[in-house]
Amino acid sequence: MRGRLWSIAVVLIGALYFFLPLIGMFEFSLRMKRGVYSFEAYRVVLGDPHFQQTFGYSVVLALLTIVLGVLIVVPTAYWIRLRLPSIRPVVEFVTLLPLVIPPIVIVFGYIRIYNTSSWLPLTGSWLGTNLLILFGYATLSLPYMYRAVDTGLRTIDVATLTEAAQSLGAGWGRILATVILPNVFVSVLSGAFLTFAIVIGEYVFAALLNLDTFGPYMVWMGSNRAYEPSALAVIAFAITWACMALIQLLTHFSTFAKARR
Amino acid sequence: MRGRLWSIAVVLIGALYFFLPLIGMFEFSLRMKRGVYSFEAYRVVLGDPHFQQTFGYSVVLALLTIVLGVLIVVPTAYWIRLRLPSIRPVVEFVTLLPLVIPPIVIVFGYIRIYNTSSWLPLTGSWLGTNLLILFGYATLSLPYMYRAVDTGLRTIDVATLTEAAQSLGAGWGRILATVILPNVFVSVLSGAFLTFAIVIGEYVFAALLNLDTFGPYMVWMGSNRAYEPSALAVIAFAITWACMALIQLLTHFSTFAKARR
Amino acid sequence: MAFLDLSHLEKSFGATRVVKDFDLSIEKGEFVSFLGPSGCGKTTVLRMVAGFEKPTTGTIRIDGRDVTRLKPNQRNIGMVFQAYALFPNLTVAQNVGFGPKVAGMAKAEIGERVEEMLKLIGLPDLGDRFPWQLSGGQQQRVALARALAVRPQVLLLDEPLSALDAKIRVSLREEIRALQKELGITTIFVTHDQEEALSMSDRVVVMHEGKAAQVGSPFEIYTWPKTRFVASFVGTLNLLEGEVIDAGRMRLDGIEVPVARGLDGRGTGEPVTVALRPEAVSLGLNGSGLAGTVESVAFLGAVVRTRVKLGRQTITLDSFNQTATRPPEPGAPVRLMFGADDLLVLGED
Amino acid sequence: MAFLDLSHLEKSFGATRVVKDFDLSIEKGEFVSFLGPSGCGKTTVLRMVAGFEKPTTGTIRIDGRDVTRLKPNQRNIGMVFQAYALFPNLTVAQNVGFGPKVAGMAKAEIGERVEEMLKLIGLPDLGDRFPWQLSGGQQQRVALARALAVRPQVLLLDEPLSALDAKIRVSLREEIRALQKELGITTIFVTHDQEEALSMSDRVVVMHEGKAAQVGSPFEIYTWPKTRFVASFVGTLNLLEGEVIDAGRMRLDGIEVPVARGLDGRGTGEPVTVALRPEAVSLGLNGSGLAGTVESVAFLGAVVRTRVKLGRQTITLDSFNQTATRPPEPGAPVRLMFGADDLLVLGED
Repeated sequence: MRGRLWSIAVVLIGALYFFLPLIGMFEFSLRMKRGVYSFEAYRVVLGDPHFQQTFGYSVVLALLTIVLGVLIVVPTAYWIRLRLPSIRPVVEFVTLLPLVIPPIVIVFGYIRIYNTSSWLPLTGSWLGTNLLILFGYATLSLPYMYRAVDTGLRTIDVATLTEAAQSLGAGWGRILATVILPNVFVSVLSGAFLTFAIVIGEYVFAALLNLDTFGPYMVWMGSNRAYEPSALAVIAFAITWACMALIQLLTHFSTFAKARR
Repeated sequence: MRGRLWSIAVVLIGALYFFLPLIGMFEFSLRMKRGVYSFEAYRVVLGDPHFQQTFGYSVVLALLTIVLGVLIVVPTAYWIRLRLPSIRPVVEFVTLLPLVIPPIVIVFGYIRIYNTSSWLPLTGSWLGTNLLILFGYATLSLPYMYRAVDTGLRTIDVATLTEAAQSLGAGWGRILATVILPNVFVSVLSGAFLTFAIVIGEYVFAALLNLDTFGPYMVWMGSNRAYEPSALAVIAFAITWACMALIQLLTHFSTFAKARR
Repeated sequence: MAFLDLSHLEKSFGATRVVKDFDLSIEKGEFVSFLGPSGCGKTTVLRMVAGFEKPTTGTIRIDGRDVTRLKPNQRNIGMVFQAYALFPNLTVAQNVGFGPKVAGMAKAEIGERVEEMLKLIGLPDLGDRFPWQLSGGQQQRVALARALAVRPQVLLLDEPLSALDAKIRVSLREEIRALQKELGITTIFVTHDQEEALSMSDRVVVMHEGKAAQVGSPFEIYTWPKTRFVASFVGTLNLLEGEVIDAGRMRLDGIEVPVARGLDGRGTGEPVTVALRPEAVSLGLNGSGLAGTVESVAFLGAVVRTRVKLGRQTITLDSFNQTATRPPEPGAPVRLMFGADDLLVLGED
Repeated sequence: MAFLDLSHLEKSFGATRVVKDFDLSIEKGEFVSFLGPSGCGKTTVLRMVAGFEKPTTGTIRIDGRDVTRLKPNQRNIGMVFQAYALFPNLTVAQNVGFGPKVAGMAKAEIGERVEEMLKLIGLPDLGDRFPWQLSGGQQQRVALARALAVRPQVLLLDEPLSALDAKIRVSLREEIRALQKELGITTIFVTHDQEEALSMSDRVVVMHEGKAAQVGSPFEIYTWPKTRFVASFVGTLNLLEGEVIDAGRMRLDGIEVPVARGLDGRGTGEPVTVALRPEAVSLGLNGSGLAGTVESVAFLGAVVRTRVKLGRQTITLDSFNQTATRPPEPGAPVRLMFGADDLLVLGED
């Protein structure tokens, strides 16, 4: 009984915070045509070449960020668990930094150090700027990616599995590919989806580096149109929701998850 | 040897990402007076009444957010661990939402549902807008606060300690105050510092709700001045760094942490 | 009326009845063990006495007072957990003083009580330590002191020794028993370890599938188990198939053997299963007894476990390792001897 | 030369020497146990043989080949871990086939090998299961099959039974021993459980503080322990103080008793400590023997443990529970008997 009360309270708070605003926004986004509900605003937004362009750009950036993140994080996290458990607190500290240093500060720093008159003038060229934002996003996603992979590694006995594989004749490459990666695959995916959602919605980096991604497009729409921003927000929410649902699905229905129950 | 190589690599990546930009920025912030290094930019910034006002505002907001967060999260997390472990995945899912829903979407939704013509016109009054941003920030900090507290609760045997206290005659209030809270205090603090750092640097919420907090002030400075923004960034970084250092210190030197080694 | 009285206790979780019609009366000062495999309901009964679970039906009376519906913090019960469950943020003295403080005792009085309790458990100087500075055995003793500090009417011990090392386990069980006798406190001890239950208790309740399979003194439980479950859970066992001759004899592998009890009322020629403890069988190398062949010999330390093939059946027998004589070799012919008292005719579960 | 040869092995972690000048020769097909408390270095020696730790000094030879500097995946060694360590993402068959696949065997051949191995461990039908669908005992048997599938020269078992339930532990140790004998594979078994080491091994190495305290057959280790550490770690023990009379006799609590061995070279009147196994002492209610008083009686099931006060000393004695006779009561006068062979004069550690 008391448990039920709490469940209701949790659902209510969730509703007040997330769902009520969403529903209101959704309802509003349908009212572009006077007097009737229609998906007119969505048609307009999805048909806007600027939307397609910025959204596509952000998707590509997100995918590249994920690849970069996986390549950096998985071997690092594995090696640290296996051989350098003593430096784990240090690494955890480093990966937490992007959470607490405001993105504004990071971007200011980037612009300052990699500007056109610096020793590495990244902001001067199209490629450079894109590299810069890619690294920036990889930094932003570091906490989530590292946590996800590290949590995944925690559920298996990294040291013993590695030794078992070694005693059966396997070398490092095979161990990483056939023993470690398959067992943290779900964790990597969940980190990847979080990264995807974050990069798609990111505003400050893109705006200050003058890049035409989805975040600035949303804000621009928000200050210049009436119904389209709501439609956009609903679309953005749907994307992130889909990502989250995928994470949950993967976690729940993977064979490995069952093993842990 | 291999371990050392990796340590160096980690430090290098960290440096490239965080410290190099910071050092560059710090160096630049000292060059306001032509020809000599000075703290002139800091003097100007710290003396700016607008700085003092926005910063103070943000600090108050951050502290209120922390109080609100602790009041919501600690009893919830405790009760869920104790009596409703089955709904833990649901709650974890809810607390993850603010991470992946872009703040822009949340704010759009808030503005839409709580605008002056709605059933709850929060954005119409000074108090309402501040309440709104407070709840918004509490939402933003939810993932960190919940994770921190839940991690803290994981290190103690909540169910057995509760039963032990009950069998010794203690009621719920006493159990929460003398058994649970002291044992998750460090975790609560670390969640609080993270929240503090995030609220101090937040931009999107404040800008879209037209509130004059520290985030918009930093961005405004960034686009209108030369040396001051660097000084500001260094200050912001120093604050967050201090927060992080405090978390580490507390975690390392608390008596309870020792017990777990 | 008994001091602690459990009558018709039942507990269901959803559709599963984990405790079924459980009755037990415990006298003041008695030490009673609940012994059984995991899932037999022994911990659930204990938790109902403590108040952590509400019985589906039935009543619990302590000293005549019905406590069935009371909350755990209103029952005046001391509980010790498997996981020690000391408050990690409090010192040993504060842990022990927690109960008296909750009860509203004066500060000086609490101090005296704590000192008394720490002396009782033999750790008078460790009051200022934190739990993590103590060994497992010390922690569990502090947990015991904490439970006793409120002068509870009943002491409940939920597998308090199973997290400890073998040697400490043995010494602590003797300490607990001595303390319990000294204080004369009514105690329920839950365990899955037969040696603990047998060595510590006044009475043992062997539990099986939510019911009390047998209640009796350790000697009775071990020597005259009532059901096949009790016989096989408490100690190891040989099960032998044979047929009844008359009330005092049966035929085992073609040889007539006397049986002291349990055959009354069975017809001649009826097949019967008897149980035989490995330590009740001894080897007579020459002479009378059942003839068999040594199948294997395992040296376990103090005990040598010999398997002997006896017609179609295999009998395990335990004997002490004797310095002077090496154990027999596999393949050697031997003769087995046991008494008429040692053959247990078992009832159904 | 022996099949597996460890000579002058040493291993230090920082300033701590955990293995000190360790020598051991193991014959082909031998089953050797390393027995000792945690921290005695037994696991470190095993891990050096496996290649997971590099010896600080010393050499390891397998079949004459120096493998000291080889990596673990170049040694052709099978290893079974306490935590099973099956690959959770692979089926049982894939787990068992992992080694052969790494070795580059053809697919059909791998299939045959896997089938053979699963038959060997008695789980021929579980090839398609995942590890989490198996019980602990089954998982450990699969881990054994996986280790054996590469036809290793040496099989290393690192406390493979300690994560299992008591009953499964006993049956699995018999299975492992039978399999080892059938395959004739040279095996090192690390354990802290004396019963496991004594019941399974051809030879036991009792380790203490990084050194081999005694190497011998289980019977030798138990019956003639060389040092006080071995005597007290393997089995329980009474330690008695007395003084030497001559090479064949000593005075114990004022009474002269014969001692079979160990007193040569000691002077008359010299104080001496002798050890006596509890099961070597028997009660003679009337008649000869040392006179004492029963102090306490603990009923442990098959065994009744009696403490007898004997002058200033207390002797523990174990006897089997006998259905016909109740154990003696505390306070009863008794007489203790033991043989000259049973008194062990112990060397220093």
